[in-house]
Amino acid sequence: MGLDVGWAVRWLTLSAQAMAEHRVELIELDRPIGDSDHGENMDRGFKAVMDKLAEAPPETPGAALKLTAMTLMSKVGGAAGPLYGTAFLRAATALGSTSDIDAATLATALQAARDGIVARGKAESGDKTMVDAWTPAIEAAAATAGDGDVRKVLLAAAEAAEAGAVSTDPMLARKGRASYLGERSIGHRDPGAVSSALILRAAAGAAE
Amino acid sequence: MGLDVGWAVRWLTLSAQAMAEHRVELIELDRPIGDSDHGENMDRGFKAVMDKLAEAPPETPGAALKLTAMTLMSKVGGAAGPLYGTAFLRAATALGSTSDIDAATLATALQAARDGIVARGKAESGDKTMVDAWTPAIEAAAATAGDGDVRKVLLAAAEAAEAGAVSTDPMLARKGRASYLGERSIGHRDPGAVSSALILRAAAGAAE
Amino acid sequence: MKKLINDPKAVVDESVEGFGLAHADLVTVFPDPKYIVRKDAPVAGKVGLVSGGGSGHEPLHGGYVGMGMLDAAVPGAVFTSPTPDQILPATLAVNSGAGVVHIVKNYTGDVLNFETAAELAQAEGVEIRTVLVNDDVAVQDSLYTAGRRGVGGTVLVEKIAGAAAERGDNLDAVAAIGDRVNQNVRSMGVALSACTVPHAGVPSFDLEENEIEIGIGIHGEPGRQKIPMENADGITDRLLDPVVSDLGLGAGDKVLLFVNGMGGTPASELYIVYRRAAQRLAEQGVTVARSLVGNYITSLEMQGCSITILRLDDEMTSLWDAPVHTPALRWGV
Amino acid sequence: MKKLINDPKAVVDESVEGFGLAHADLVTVFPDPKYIVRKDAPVAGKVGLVSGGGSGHEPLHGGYVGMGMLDAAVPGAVFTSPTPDQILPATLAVNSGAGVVHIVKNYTGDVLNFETAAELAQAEGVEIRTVLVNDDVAVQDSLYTAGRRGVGGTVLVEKIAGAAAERGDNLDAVAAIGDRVNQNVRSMGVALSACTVPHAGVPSFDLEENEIEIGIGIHGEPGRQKIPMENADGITDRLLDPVVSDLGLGAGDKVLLFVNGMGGTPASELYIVYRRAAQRLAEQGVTVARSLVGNYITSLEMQGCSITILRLDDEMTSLWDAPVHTPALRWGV
Ligand SMILES: Nc1ncnc2c1ncn2[C@@H]1O[C@H](COP(=O)(O)OP(=O)(O)O)[C@@H](O)[C@H]1O
Ligand SMILES: Nc1ncnc2c1ncn2[C@@H]1O[C@H](COP(=O)(O)OP(=O)(O)O)[C@@H](O)[C@H]1O
Ligand SMILES: [Mg+2]
Ligand SMILES: [Mg+2]
Ligand SMILES: [Mg+2]
Ligand SMILES: [Mg+2]
Repeated sequence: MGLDVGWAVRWLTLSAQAMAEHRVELIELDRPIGDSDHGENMDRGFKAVMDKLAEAPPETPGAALKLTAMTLMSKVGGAAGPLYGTAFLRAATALGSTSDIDAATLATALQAARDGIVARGKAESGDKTMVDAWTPAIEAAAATAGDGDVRKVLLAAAEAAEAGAVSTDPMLARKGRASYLGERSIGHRDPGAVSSALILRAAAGAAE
Repeated sequence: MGLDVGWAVRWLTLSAQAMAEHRVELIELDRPIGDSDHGENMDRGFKAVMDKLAEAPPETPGAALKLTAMTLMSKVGGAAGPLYGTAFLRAATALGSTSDIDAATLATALQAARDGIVARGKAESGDKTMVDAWTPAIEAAAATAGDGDVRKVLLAAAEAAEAGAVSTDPMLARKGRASYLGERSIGHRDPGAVSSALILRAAAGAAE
Repeated sequence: MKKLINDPKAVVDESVEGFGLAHADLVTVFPDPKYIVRKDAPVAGKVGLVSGGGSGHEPLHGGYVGMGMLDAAVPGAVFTSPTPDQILPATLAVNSGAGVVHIVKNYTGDVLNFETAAELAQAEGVEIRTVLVNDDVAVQDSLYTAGRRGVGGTVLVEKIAGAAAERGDNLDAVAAIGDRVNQNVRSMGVALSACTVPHAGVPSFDLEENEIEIGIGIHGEPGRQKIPMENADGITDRLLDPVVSDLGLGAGDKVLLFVNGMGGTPASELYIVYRRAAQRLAEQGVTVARSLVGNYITSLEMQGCSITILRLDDEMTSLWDAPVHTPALRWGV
Repeated sequence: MKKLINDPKAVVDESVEGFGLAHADLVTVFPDPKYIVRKDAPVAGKVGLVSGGGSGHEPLHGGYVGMGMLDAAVPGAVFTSPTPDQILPATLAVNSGAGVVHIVKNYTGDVLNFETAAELAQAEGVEIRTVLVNDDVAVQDSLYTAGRRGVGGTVLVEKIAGAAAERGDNLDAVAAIGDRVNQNVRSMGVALSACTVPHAGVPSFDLEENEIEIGIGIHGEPGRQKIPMENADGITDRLLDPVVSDLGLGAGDKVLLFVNGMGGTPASELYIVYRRAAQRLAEQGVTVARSLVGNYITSLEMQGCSITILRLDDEMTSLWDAPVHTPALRWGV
């Protein structure tokens, strides 16, 4: 049993809920090492995604993710908008017109999302960005995909992303706004890594 | 024994000391019903008077007061500058070239000072201004002048001025900056009345 | 109190010195007694315009010295009117023989000091006219008070009278147009925070976290009343309505709408106030023919704004549009 | 947080709407997607200039739309770069066929969003050049960081590139002069207080009563280091010295000295900073040939300032002097 468009819509819906719930927390994380807007940006973006989904319900998971990509690109702004936009766009492209996502395709799509973020933002692992959530997530996804269980893949990815977000605490930022702070960025968690983990946790939740 | 130029210089010196000592208090009084500058203005003005006195020691009490008038007018600004300037100028004129002031002349000079303030500022008794210190002061001076004791005249004037300053507390301001506040001016003491009382107390102190 | 200053007693000296350095092409600064004069003053045959007042309202008045506006500005200590020994030489420096207009905001101190200076100047043979600005509707206009304060309208009086002088109007005509602007202009202000006079070191009044002060002047003096914080539209209405009704504005009137920042409020917020005011005026059939939005007459770093409305006629409009070239206001040249 | 706003989420909408009402003679505001266009755009044969970025820096960028400067400005949410769906139509609206220059401050978000918009515009047949502004010496310029931020220099790039476009320079020439300005301009800023983003509701960083933050950017982001409060001359030196040494300024150089207020600092204090900076430059034999003092690129209501220096050559000087007519910068017309 793979993942269908219903899962995709549930995923986005749970993501939107997570952004609304964690809005203040993400703003707070963006305050000491950024400009206090990440939670606001993500919440605004996913609210817009919800509106779009209601307007024109997508027929395939790929269509849902493409619609998400376009909406985030046009509504979020900042660094996160283009990065998440590219991630969802690449994932949508990887999925093509499939209506039933198996574990291998899922892992490939997640990998495509991560690669999109890296291609746009040029960050490497350890630079204290959302990449530090996504890279362990796709590694965990790839490692579990062989079992053929999409739920297991998503759970592994979510857990790895959460650990990845925590791992940004001691890092010195080398990309994004936090990099201006140099040494003073150490000891703070990267907001984009946290929102990434929330989104991947939502993906797992949607498959329950 | 009347008052000579030594008394005048001591008066101005004690006034300058009083303005420096009460600078913050006068600023604080000017805060709720004015613009927080009366202490600063008076301190600046009397410091300048001290400089002038040192540059060209005056020969008569009248000359000392005239020099004070010109200096206050050119250094104090605000409402207090022209008002005190006029007061000292009129007193100087009343004294003429006398070098020995008797009680009657003293009372006349104080009256001239008060009248100068009223002529310039158009305030009446009860308007919550320095006039409310000066009017009782000259009345007390006139009442005691008959005894011929200049010290007694000055002490009476100082005491009356101090009581006059206190009497401004319940008044509703009708002149100057405090008048903008209407009812809200009630319950505050007028800073100009307090500085007037300090100056008249200094006059008495200088005659000890 | 955190300020970009050195010695609190040197604030005006150093600030005016820096102003003179930055605008040496337009003005000459005399340090002691302190006044600021248009570079090419006295302009032959032209009526001179002098204004002044306490410092802390920058760019008023020094920022308005130049072609088409003031010939001289006389800065006092912070929030303290200047003294006759400053006003007199400034007046003499800009007198070309055509006489000098003093533009005086209606505060006891300003009035008394300019009065003395005018007497002294007249004694030296200079003809003086005084335009008193008293546009603040927050203050009751009554024989039994110091009367209304001069606030935002001052900028408009200086610009329009300045243009009249520049085009060659004579002394009485310049004073008359200044008076006409004053008669047709009203203002009201609000403070969201107090300001701190450098030599005082404490805020000029106290406001709770959720309070604002309606009807403030420009000297950090408390206003008409404290009220709980409201949103921008509500505050705008509280400022606009008394101004509109005091002017008796109605359908068909043409006005200049001036939203002024008190120093610590960002431009973005002033435009939110402007938006509401413009919408309300449009609803009432009043045409906003000219606009001015920004920090033009301030109270140090106070947060807040004032709304000023001038009822325009054709002459005032064309004098407003006339070229002006000063450090703080410039167009047409 | 006390602000003259209504709904925190409507701040940019309402502010830009008010801006459009106040300056309807100069600009047209498109509400959704939001961008601001010069009234007479596209100007036949002229290269178009588009800039944009997060809101909260007013008058940047909308205030610089008009003759001789920008053709369009694209305001994002507060401190959040705008999106391609705003930048693209703004770009198309000002393209006369001569191509469009994007002036982009070097922040990851701005760079990525303008990059996408440029790709989309090119796909529609519009030639695009991008001028990246990165003048902030507070940030280490390194391959391993996001690089230096674009701050005060942006205003000068927009003015000078705008003048080049206005005189008819072609696309490459306009981009080249923009790059040249960027290569010759450096800035550094200080905050005496933090600002509060409306939707966040709390100050963007914490400062003790006796602390200041050196090396801040314009997004309420913390700076290079917190230090105890100093006087204006000391703070000025801390900003000026790294700018001067990074530019390698020496005797004989001619510069434009730009003292910028962050939004909550009064003009009088900016002139105290200007005074010190001008004196120090004079001591070093550097000629201050042009000056700009005021709130031109701000951080909401933050207290503080930045110092920007541009090393001038004759061409940049004459392009600086060229007429400009925008809501926030105007001369020569
Ligand atoms: N170059 C980059 N590569 C990957 N992620 C990045 C990069 N730059 C920034 N980010 C991510 O974007 C997040 C900030 O997003 P947001 O606050 O919405 O945008 P902005 O920084 O423009 O205000 C950071 O926490 C980080 O995870
Ligand atoms: N019309 C007036 N007549 C008499 N005294 C006045 C008048 N107006 C103001 N004053 C006095 O001046 C004092 C204020 O002086 P000061 O604070 O130095 O000037 P300003 O009000 O211009 O700031 C008041 O406390 C009051 O005593
Ligand atoms: Mg951010
Ligand atoms: Mg006072
Ligand atoms: Mg005063
Ligand atoms: Mg941002």
